[in-house]
Amino acid sequence: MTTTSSSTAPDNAAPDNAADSPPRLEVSGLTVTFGGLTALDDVSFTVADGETVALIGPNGAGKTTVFNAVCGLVRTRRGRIRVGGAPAPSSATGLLGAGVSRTLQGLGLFDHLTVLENVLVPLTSVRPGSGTSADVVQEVLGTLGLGGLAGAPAGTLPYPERKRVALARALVTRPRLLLLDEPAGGLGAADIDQLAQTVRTVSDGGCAVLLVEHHVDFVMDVADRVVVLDFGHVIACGTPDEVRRDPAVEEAYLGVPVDGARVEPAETREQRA
Amino acid sequence: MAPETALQMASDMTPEMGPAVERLVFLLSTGLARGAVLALFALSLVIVYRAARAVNFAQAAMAIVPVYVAFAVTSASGSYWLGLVCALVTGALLGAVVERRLLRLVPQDNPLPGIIVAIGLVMVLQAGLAIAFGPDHRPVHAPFSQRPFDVGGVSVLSPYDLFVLIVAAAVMGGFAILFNRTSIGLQLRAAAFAPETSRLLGVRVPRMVTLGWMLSIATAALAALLLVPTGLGLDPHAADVLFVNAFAAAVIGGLDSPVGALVAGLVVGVLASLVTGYASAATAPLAVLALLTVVLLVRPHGLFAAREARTA
Amino acid sequence: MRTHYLKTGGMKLLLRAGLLTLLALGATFLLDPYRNYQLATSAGVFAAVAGLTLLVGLTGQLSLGHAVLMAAGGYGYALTATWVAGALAGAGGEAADGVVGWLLPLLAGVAGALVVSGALGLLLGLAAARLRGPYLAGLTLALVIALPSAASTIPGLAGAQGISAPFVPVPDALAALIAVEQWHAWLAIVVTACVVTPLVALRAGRVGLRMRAVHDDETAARLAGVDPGRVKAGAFVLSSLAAGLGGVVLAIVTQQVSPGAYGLGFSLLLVVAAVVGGLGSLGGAAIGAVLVTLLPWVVDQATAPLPADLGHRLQGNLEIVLFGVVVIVVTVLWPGGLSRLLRTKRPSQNTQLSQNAQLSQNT
Amino acid sequence: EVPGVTDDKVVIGTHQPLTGPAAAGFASISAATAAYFEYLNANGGIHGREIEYIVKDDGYNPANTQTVVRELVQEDEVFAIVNGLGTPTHSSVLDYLDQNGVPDLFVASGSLTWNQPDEYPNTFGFNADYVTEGAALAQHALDTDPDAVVCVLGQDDDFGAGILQGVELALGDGEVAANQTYSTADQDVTAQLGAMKEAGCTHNVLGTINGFTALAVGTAAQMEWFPKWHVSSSGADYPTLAEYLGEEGTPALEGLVSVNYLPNSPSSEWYELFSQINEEYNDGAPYTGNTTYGMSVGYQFAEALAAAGADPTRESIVAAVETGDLGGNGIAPLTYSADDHFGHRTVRIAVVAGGAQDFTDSAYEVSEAGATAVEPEQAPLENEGIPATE
Amino acid sequence: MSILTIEKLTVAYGDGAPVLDGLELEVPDGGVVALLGANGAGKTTLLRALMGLVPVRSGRVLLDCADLTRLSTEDRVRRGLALVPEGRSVVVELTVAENLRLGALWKTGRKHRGPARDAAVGQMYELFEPLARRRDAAGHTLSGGERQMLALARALVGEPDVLLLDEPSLGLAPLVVAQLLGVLRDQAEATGLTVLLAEQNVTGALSVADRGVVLSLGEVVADRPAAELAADPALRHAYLGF
Ligand SMILES: Nc1ncnc2c1ncn2[C@@H]1O[C@H](COP(=O)(O)OP(=O)(O)OP(=O)(O)O)[C@@H](O)[C@H]1O
Ligand SMILES: Nc1ncnc2c1ncn2[C@@H]1O[C@H](COP(=O)(O)OP(=O)(O)OP(=O)(O)O)[C@@H](O)[C@H]1O
Ligand SMILES: [Mg+2]
Ligand SMILES: [Mg+2]
Repeated sequence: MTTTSSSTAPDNAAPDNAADSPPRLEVSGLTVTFGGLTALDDVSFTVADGETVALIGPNGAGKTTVFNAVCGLVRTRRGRIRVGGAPAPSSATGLLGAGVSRTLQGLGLFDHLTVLENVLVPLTSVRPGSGTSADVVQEVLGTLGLGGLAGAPAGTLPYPERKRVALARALVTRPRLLLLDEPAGGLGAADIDQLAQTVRTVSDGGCAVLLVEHHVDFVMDVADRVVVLDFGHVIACGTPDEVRRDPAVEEAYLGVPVDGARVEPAETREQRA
Repeated sequence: MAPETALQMASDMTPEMGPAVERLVFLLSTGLARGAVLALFALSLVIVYRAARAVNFAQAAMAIVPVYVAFAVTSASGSYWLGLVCALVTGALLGAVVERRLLRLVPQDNPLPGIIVAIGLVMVLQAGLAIAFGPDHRPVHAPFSQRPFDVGGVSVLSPYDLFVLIVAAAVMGGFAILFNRTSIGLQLRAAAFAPETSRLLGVRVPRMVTLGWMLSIATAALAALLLVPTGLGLDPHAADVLFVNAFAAAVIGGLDSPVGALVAGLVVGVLASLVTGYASAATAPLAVLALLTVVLLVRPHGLFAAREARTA
Repeated sequence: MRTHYLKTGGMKLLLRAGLLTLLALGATFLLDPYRNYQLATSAGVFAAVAGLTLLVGLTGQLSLGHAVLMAAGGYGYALTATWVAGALAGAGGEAADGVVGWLLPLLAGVAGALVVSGALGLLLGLAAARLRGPYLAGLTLALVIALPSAASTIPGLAGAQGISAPFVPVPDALAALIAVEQWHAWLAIVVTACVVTPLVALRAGRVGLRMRAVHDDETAARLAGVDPGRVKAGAFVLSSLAAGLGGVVLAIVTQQVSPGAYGLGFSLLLVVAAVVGGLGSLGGAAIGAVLVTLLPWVVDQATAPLPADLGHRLQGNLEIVLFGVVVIVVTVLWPGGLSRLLRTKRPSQNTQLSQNAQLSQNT
Repeated sequence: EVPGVTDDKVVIGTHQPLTGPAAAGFASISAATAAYFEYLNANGGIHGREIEYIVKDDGYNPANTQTVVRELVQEDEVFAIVNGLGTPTHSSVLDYLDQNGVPDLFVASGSLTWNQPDEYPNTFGFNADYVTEGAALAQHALDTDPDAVVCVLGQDDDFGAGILQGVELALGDGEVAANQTYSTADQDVTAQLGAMKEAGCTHNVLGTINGFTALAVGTAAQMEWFPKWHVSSSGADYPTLAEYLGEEGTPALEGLVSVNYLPNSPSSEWYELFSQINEEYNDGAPYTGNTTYGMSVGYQFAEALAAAGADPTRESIVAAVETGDLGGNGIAPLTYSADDHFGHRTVRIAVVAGGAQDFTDSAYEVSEAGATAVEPEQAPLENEGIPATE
Repeated sequence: MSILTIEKLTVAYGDGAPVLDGLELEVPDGGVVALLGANGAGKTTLLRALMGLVPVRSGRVLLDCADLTRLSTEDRVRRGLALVPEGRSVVVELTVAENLRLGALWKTGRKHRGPARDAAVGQMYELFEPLARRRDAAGHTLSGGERQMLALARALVGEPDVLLLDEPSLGLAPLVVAQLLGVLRDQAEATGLTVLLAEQNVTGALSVADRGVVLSLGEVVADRPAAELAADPALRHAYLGF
């Protein structure tokens, strides 16, 4: 996305002076339980403006649950979540108003609405952070290569396009905090490259990005920092390189040392252990 | 409520507890017997909901057709039991025919067309019956005495009520086993929840849906057959109120829950009986509405439904 | 600014609505009194079906209780209008005569209807916000069944017999020109136009988009800043108001409100009208409304010559059988509703919107 | 130019429940009326005019009533509406008929609504009103047993309310030991009868339609409870009740007391004539109280039409009824007048004995003061049931 | 010998242009075949057509030389074909245990009843440890990855001859992907199971596959041993875009 100076709000803090202002997202001591299951246990981390943080971890570790907690979709047991220094609003409009946008792990598109209508829905309750609705919509659709598809019902598009519609819907409000749940899932190499490019542009515009992803190369490519969850605990936190070398992470999540192929039959791993 | 009723209620309560308690026992026991029929009909709605994710608004009309068959067979042969068997068979056949020949033609992605077709079916069946048999009530007699037993001066259930309770309990038990213990039960449920996935697992989905309809209509016919002797007799509308109350009961219980249908059916039956007895007949539908509202506000998916589904 | 894309061309819509209304008013001159009566009833039913079709088609909430909401409007109208008319008559003199004599009660009655049906709709809407499909259907079904009980329990509603609504006479200025049936048809058309026009605007605008978004995916809608509960409850209130005004029309035309007229059968017919016309389509609602009000009569006419040999039984029942068959056949053959059949060629909503988008970009 | 009247025909209409739940009790009335008119037409009609009777089904739904009555008046241009059936249904067209000056003759319900000559000058009731029936039934209970504990089971509408009002008129306020209601939607009166039994009722006055009379009597019998039943004319037709109760249940009807104002007794000459007409013109449909009722309505209308003159107008037929000269075929002379739009103020007690229902010699006339015993005066059958025209 | 033969298969949605156009493919008995191709190449369409879930315009599908073309989906399953569809095809209203039980239901012989079935299910819990923990949880509470595991386990319980997998690695942690592909490999080797594996995750798929088949524009454009495809950058670049 080509964010020109005219459409970028001046108050968007640059990454380097983030330390002065409160972090865009601050999660501290977050605990979430479902019946007897503790999905998150005392999870703390922050995301600063202009920073891209990846949340990774095994399946069922609680990554999506973190998102759900930030968006007020699940009740938190303990802990607090602050967005831009203020407690995270729990109402639907409040979240968007506070500059929080999110994509869903599934597609979560309005299949029977057109692409244009899909991106217009958030604009029925908030105005974009900067620029007029019409400009922002045109720009977002254009940069994501959806310009020609505005009138097509979202449900009929090929998968990569639908993924991009979901992203467009999150970007159209010009969020200050963007939560992406597996944005690269199911995409081919070319599309993933394009996605990485988009994420970097958004982040360069000063937006804080928190993303959940299992595509490790993509994560290592775009993330400034990585937080690793396992069984609801933060087991590691640091730069991509640090995390990648962390034996605990390797044990719980990656399953292989740093080198080439991410995928390896189970018995090889056992032999090594 | 007329002042007399209040007066009479007061006079019932005050001087001695005897008649008041007797009355309560009596109302409870008739409520229970009516509730059993309600529960059975509610169960039939649950079965079709489980099998096809649909509420069948034609259930009353479809249930009454087999009862006419039973009526005809019983008058011709003199045997109540032969009529009962014929009703069950007709119910199952009717369920199969309606599902295969009619509902299958209707788009499934949206429940509404099915509902509309059901409404059309109600019109066709009920008016058709009225043309064939006339609008009059056909008296139907119970196979057992309806004279209540006298237990210590208090009249409680009649042999017929007991028969109804036993039949209802047996059918409920049968379905409990079918649903929870057998593979057919699991297939029935899976076919309804996720037809395509079920087909990929080798479940013969169309067959399951048809089977569900057959079981459902047969059960509904049984309930209607048990009800008719306690009312005015057989007419094309004889099961209408039963359907409405049973639907309320099924919703209260949680549409997917046979146990819910049982409990809620009994509760609605007893509630209606108590309200009719202590207040007035006109208040009973209001009481059912109130109960339904309260339950749904507290538990939007009924008393015995699974917890709210995870959405994100 | 922010609703840039969602502008519906207010002026254009108003013009079109005005034109259609005038056309309908003009058409009443071509009809005899009984046809005008049928037109007026259809208009009342249309108002209610329009609200229902939006509710079901756009938010996916199935209400089987819209007859009760119509009745609520009817009772609200009749009680308020009667009370105001009584007060005017009490005040005596000129106040009770002339235009004021009927217009004031009429307007007060409409306000009363909006309050009563809106309040009931809000209560239902709050429940509807929490309930899904069949559970909502169950609740609304129980509501319809409880209407007669409510009418006999709530003081002032006069039980099964119902209450009468004040007669709205033809104004003196028009008395020479038109009959009372035509006058009532006019009132019906005007009220219905006042219901349907805003619905058209809402449907094409922000509100409609939010409703459709909630229908498609509630969680996604929430994340897009749309509170599903509020949208659902709001949709219910809207559609209740429309139904309430439909009830007003019927009360004006028939001067009567009684629970028997708003039973389950009628409630289901409203749903039939909405579906047969095509869910979500207001044109379809009009077709459906005319269909359910006229079809019984058409069938009755068609079968009138029969009964002599086929006997009494057939007379009342045959038309019901035929109606049922028609309903089934239409649903099976044209699941999208009749309105879909009529407009295969017209540009769809979607392309219109994207054209809108193009236009507003240029401005 | 009188609507519905031509040289050889008078067209009249009615609204009746031919379909829906109420059809069970009432669909046979209009068939009987139509049969009587056929008989009349076959015998030359009235003043040389045949009567064409258009029956419209309203399914007992007021909304439908409004539609079909407008259709009758505006499309079919009927001369009058005759015997429109049902209180809620007919109430809904009362204003309309009044505003259009359509004679609204002999409404099929006992609601006092029809007796408002000032408000609705063209509307006349047919039935004895429910208050009259209730008062007579209760008075008879007191007259036969001074220690009677009288209770009421009534339909939850104006029917039940009227009967209750009549019973209170006869007994005095607050003397009703138990008052229970039922709703036609719920075919189970066990709870109500349980309450009445507990209240120690000895005489139950029923404001019930036939089906619910049978249900009440049957349910009580199942409880081993055999009180005295005093039943309104609308729900006391012996053949119908016997049909409902079946062979085992019928004995419980022994001693059932009811009132009637029409010659619904096999010993009556009218009954005999109506049976013949029923055989000949009604395909031999089963003869019930509805047959007597429907044919009596036909006769009474024919009489009114005859009295309206050789060139009847809507005004002249209303005037003819108000003269009070109509004889009718009831158990007492008709009482229509300009101030009273009800014709049957006297009802006669009938009792079921030995499996047959027949009139006794006691009859009651009811006024605001209460019910007083009078002598019945059956209107005689003349001229084969064809009203004479001068 | 090939267990699955696809002859001149043409599939289209509605009246549109064919998505698969005269596709020919032989899948050898036993072993893993990776089905590769860009988004929209028609992988999902092919797998669904094999199961009879999308209507075929022309062509034939043979399983063990028997023509499947006229059989319903259920009957194809009963012949030994199984598909784990794209997206998490868990019956969300049923519990994990019920879902697993469902996978083996259609097998009615004594060998598959009672204890045998329980044993098969138990084996799956061993293979997929997270499922064992969530045994009685309703399907809708599972995380995305847990659902994917369940779908796979459920297909394996049915002991199919040919298993069709549509992007099984979607949404799974790398460790689990490795484990899962390892399981497939093992099963193929141990039981003679044939796996047709449609994947975006090319590296992963090729690392366990014996052969790689590349689809493009509805046709097979390459059908080579997996090692060859993985090792040859020119091939990779030409067909797979990296
Ligand atoms: N609403 C809920 N009810 C019950 N259990 C839940 C609910 N939501 C999540 N869980 C459980 O909490 C745990 C964490 O789930 P979550 O979806 O956050 O995992 P995740 O890290 O996103 O996994 P994945 O990478 O597979 O998507 C899982 O075991 C899941 O089954
Ligand atoms: N239901 C459908 N209706 C119309 N076209 C469809 C449908 N499903 C798929 N298509 C089209 O068919 C083509 C092949 O789609 P398919 O899903 O088979 O590709 P794929 O190889 O599985 O892609 P991916 O890697 O994204 O899963 C695409 O162009 C797609 O748009
Ligand atoms: Mg997740
Ligand atoms: Mg695919």
